[in-house]
Amino acid sequence: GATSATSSGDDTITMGFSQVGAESGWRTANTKSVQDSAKNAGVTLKFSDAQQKQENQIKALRSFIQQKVDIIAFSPVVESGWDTVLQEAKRANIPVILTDRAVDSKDTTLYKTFLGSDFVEEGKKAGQWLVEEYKSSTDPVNIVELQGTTGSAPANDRKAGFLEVVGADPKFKIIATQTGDFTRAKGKEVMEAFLKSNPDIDVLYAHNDDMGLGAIEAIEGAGKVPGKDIKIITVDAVKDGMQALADGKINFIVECSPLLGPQLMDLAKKVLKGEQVPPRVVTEETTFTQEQAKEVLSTRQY
Amino acid sequence: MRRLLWPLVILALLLLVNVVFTPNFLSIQMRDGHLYGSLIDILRFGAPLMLVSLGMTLVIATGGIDLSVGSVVAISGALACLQISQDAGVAWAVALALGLSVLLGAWNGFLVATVGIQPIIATLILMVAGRGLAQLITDGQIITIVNPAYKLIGGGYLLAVPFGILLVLAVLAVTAFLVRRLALGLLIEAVGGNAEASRLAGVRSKGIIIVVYAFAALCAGLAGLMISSNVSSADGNNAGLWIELDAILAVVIGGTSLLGGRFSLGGTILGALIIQTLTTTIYSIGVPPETTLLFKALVVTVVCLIQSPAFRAKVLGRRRRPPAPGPVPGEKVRVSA
Amino acid sequence: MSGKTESLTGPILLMRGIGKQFPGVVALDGVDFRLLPGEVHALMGENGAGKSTLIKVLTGVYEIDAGTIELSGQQVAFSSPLAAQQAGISTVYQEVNLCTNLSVAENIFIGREPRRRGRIDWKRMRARASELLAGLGIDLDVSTPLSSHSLAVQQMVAIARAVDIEARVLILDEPTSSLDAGEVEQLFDVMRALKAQGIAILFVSHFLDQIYEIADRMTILRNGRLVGEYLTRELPQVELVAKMIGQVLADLEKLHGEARAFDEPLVQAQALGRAGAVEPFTLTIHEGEVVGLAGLLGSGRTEAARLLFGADHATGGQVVYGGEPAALRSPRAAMQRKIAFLSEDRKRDGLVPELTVRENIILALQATRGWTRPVPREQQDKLVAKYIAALKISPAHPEIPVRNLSGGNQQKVLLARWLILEPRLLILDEPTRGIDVGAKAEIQRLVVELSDGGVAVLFISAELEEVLRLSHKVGVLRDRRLVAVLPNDDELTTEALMETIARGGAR
Amino acid sequence: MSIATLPKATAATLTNPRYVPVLVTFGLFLAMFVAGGLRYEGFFSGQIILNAFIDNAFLLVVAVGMTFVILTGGIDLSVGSVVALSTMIAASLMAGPGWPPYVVVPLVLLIGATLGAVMGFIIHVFEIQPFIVTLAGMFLARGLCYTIGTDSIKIDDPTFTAFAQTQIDLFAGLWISPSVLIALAVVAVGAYVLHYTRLGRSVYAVGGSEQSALLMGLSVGRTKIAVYTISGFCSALGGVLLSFYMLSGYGLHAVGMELDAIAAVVIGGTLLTGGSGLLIGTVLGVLVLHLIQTIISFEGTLSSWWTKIFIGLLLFVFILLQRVFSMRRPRRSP
Ligand SMILES: Nc1ncnc2c1ncn2[C@@H]1O[C@H](COP(=O)(O)OP(=O)(O)OP(=O)(O)O)[C@@H](O)[C@H]1O
Ligand SMILES: Nc1ncnc2c1ncn2[C@@H]1O[C@H](COP(=O)(O)OP(=O)(O)OP(=O)(O)O)[C@@H](O)[C@H]1O
Ligand SMILES: [Mg+2]
Ligand SMILES: [Mg+2]
Repeated sequence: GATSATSSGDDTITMGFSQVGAESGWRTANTKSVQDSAKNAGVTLKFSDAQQKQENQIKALRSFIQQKVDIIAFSPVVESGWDTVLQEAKRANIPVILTDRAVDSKDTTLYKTFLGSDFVEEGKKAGQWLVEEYKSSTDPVNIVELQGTTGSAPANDRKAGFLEVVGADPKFKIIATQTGDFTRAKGKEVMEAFLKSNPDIDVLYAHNDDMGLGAIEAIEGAGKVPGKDIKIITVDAVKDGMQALADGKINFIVECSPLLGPQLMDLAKKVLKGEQVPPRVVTEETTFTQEQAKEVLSTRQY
Repeated sequence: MRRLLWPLVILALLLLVNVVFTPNFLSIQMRDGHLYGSLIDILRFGAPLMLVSLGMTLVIATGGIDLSVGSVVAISGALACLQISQDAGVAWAVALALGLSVLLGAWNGFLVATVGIQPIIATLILMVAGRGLAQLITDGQIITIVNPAYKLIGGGYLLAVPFGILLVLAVLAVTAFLVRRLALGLLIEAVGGNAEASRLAGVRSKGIIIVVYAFAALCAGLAGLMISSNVSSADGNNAGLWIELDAILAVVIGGTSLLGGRFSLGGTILGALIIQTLTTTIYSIGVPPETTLLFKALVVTVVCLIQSPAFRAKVLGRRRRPPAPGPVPGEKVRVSA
Repeated sequence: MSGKTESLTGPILLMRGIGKQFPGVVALDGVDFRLLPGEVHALMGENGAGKSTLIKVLTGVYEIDAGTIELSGQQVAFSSPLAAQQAGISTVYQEVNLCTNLSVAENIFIGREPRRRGRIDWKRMRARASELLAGLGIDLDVSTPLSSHSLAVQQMVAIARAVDIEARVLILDEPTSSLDAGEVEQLFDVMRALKAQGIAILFVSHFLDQIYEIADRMTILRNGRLVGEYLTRELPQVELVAKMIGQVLADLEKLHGEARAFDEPLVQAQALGRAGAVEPFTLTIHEGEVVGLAGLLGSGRTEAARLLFGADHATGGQVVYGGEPAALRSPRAAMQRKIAFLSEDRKRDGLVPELTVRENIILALQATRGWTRPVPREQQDKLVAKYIAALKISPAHPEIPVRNLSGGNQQKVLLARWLILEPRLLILDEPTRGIDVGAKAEIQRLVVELSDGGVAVLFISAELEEVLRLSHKVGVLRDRRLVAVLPNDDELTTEALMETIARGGAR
Repeated sequence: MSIATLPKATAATLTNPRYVPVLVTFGLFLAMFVAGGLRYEGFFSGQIILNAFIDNAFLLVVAVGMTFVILTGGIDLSVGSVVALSTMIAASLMAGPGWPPYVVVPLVLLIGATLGAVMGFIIHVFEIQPFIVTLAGMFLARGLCYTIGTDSIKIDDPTFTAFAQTQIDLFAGLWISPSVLIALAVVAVGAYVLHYTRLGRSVYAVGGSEQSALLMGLSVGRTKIAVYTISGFCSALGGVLLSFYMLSGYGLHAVGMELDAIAAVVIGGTLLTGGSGLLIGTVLGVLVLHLIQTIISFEGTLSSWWTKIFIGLLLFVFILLQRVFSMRRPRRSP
């Protein structure tokens, strides 16, 4: 545990936090959570928005080092390419916490801990529900997939995890897959096209709630009943998604919680006090069926 | 219109590809009392792009460019949905959103015409800041609304026809009236063709440029309403992202030069349709997401090659004529006295 | 056959059966042309006869549709002006085709800059450019951008560039259209020197006097067809004109403007000036009066005219219009007071090349009405048809892009643009630039007609005869200062005027 | 005009209208830097300036290529994608078959230059607007990235990483990366080419008036193909520098970098219509963009949206002042 080489001798902690961007509601909820809990925990937060660019994040980290913050936290845009700047941080004795996503550096001393979700796991959970749902049927199951932004980590991993599970059984067939850029509008547009070119769709797997919500509109427009004629699985569990789940329009949601703030502040304090922290803290995430959704709907924060 | 021939050919080719993959692609049915089918989808989803491209056409005709339309799309949708979510009337929300759009457009025009900033930078400012403004309005979240009246704009039907299509037709008619019946078109083309000559001919180019940017923003604002109404929600982060690129592409495919001057509204509409058809084609023939861009690159290249008279002349036949044989030997050069 | 100048070596350039079509226009039809070493050969013809096109097909700007071109006995087909240049043909095209964003020196040397150890030797380039221009009687800072110089200077720069290129054939397409007598003489000196070195020179001009001064031989085109080739000294001027326009031109009647008294001052410039452009000047123009402006190249005539039109902001003084001070903040403000301005540089300040002839003609009229009140189409067609006929614009088709017109016809289109406004003060800056003899007489007659109808005209021309023929009084500028305003009485001859210009004071 | 002649700048050059925009830009940049220094603790350090170069070496190189293109009146939208493609090719060749960097890097540069040359060829020979051709190029390069792979690929070639992590210490604890030297070298070579070679001058001529340049006997085609080749090469080199910076190849690298590069060029006083502008202006443009970012990250309290609004605002203020201070324009140029 390093004590920070801080210039500010006072006891308030200054944290530099580099966020990926504000590309989705999920992300902004994540930002808000970090900002709010920093305030509650009395941590001075230096916030920087990288607008989805890794180079901006690296620049932000550099500038945090320059500003001699006590601790750095960031959600890496991608896994690779952090070694150089993390080494600089290490040289400057500034501890680093990763949130939301890990980096693939061999040198694990470059960061103290990683706090976040596991996108592959999320994809697997979605797949497992599907396998469970259709375990008694022998008919082929036609699946269409709405992917996230091409090349983005959640899209890659949620796709891979899902495929790993359903790929084991040949009756599951992914008949169409296309990117919906994580947005409702694209989700609707792509689904409309899917519906026209593929008459028999049994299941829709969307990499986030928003695309699923857009697709629901398309399905309704085509005169089908979402949740019945076409089963829908999504990831995230934002409020609108949970509402749709409770209304029976979505069948299953894998939670991916953006509310990392409080945990992050705790970890930061521990790290700065020199306490031992586990190398990996996975956020507590669950899955929701329609019944569960109805129960928890009123208590959801975002 | 000879100029529209090649874009039309390309559009037809794209549709043909679809028919090969999806035989009933061209069929249009009545479902739940409204028209239903892939062609309708193309028009419906292409509507916002057509609107934005119409405005962009006029801006480009003046020799400018507007990068901020995407942000205006987001702002307009966000503001309208915010108002509606706070129980404001739909008419008021729409008016407010469009009013703000026009204001933002006029601001662009002011920077270009009066302050004299290069259009790309002037509108880049609003492109960046406007996206922030949209997120500020939505607080970075997606505002979901339930409002049948608002839903009509982008997702509803009037007399079985998607309302968005009617809206585009109306805007197209108004634009065509302004530029071809009234003299706006001539003055725009004059400013874009030779700004100094137009000034010396007494054209009030500043006013025209401001009007044109305001009009482009109005179109973008309308498109923003359409997009948000279609999915009953406002997404300040993503609505209209990169639409400026598609719009410029549509204008260029439609045969309008980025250098300004002559423009073609019909060409632009065709250009937008080509882009939307291409998008739909990608979805329906199952191009994998990883190769989508390669496919797009291919089509765009083919489109611009086919459109280029130089290409048609040099490659698709009509080779250079061999030099004609000389005059009959012995014939003297005429030298009269 | 008369072949005194026929050299033994035969023609350096031989074009046979040249044909060139543009959509809807046959620009050249079976034209033969030859050029001998050491001669100055004039290419003559009306506006739109095909002179520039012949030059352009020769130098690889356009491809030919039919015919052959031989250079020194070898058949050639240039793919670009560069290729022609490399084969020893140096050309000044009709409109000034230079890069105004570059410096004067660079415009002369670009593509063949003097280099030292692989890098451009800027110092030597500037020195040589200054030298070259000095040889043409021009003295200016060659490192300034070309855009800061008047059209006439630009034309001299283009000439300097062309004559400096090592060439066997020099082509000059209307190089003198905006030059005044002094510059023309300088140019002719250079041409004579080159001729003496055996260089063949192709020269195009609508000034017959110049042709008879410099050309040994001429080829006449009409409507894209060859009329014939003649020795200059064997073809009287009247006959030349007859061959060019296909009919005998009625003798130019004396249009001489007389100094006379006018009662109604229409426009008064009072100590009007602009720092760095024109010194404050005072000038009164009455209704129905034609005021000529004379001066050397760069003397500030254009600048003065622009101030009267509000094209530039004056830094001092005022314009009084119809007895009341008028703030001419923009051309538009001037146009509202019925002032019209035909600019000298049609390419930069006049034409909108993509637009059609009709659109270019009605542009100013439409601009005064604003975009909400379109000129009704029938009215447009009527007006346009009227002026196409009156000015003999050819091809007489209103719906072709104006860029496809020949230079002289473009000039007529611009004139039409201003005439339909029915101005009360018409400022004409080099209105006859590039206009053929027939049309020039037409335009001069027009000016007289207008003035008889009470229109005031400010007439600027490099051709002093023309100024004298039309003006009631003549303002003389020198070094950007109005040095004299002379009544056009019997004592005012071109010589007297020239002397005033040179001396820079009143008689 | 070029870096090389700048030290010799005399009073006469300072008042030359050609240099006014650049000088104004430089003045404003300094003013902004001082303002930042007064406002934020730790801002006023030499390393901040050096970081501007370290963090933007790749953008600088890309912007140099873009300057060439814009000077001819063209535009190159493909640069960002070509950068990404270069990182991707480099990373996949080093990670997969384990090719050594001294083979991979030249190969990447060659690919970039070829791509550029092909686009330039199409633009010139088929007379198609650069916007649309380079847009197709942009789709193509990005698409190729995804066909290579959608995940980010780590680069762990020892030579490559060693070079990437080299720090060249200057004095007083200041340091730069080798990429900075490469970028500065590119700027210097670019400035030399623009100012002292025929190619450079015909770039300006073509931008001033393509038609005139043609009639003056310049080889317009060669010039146009050359600038797109240069831009392609610079993008590839930018990609290599970016892989030094990131030590990874990724299809989503450098998204929207074309806009940054264009913005930098135009902020630096180059006219988008072509024919006028200086490379040193582009350097300033890159620095200004970086400074805006740095100020925002030092401010550190802005939410994502206020960040964007602030960037827009700072950009606006900067452009406005730049306009106001370099108002003295030649009379007749519209
Ligand atoms: N690019 C073009 N496209 C179509 N028509 C053209 C083009 N260039 C010239 N023409 C036509 O060809 C004919 C000959 O034009 P050209 O410019 O050779 O005339 P010119 O003899 O040089 O006349 P001027 O004395 O007015 O310069 C004209 O009728 C003109 O309209
Ligand atoms: N933008 C400018 N900046 C600086 N000087 C200029 C500019 N434009 C013109 N000048 C100079 O102003 C002087 C007057 O030019 P003007 O065009 O009025 O001359 P002119 O009398 O019309 O002669 P001509 O047209 O025959 O050259 C010239 O020396 C010219 O070089
Ligand atoms: Mg001509
Ligand atoms: Mg003049």
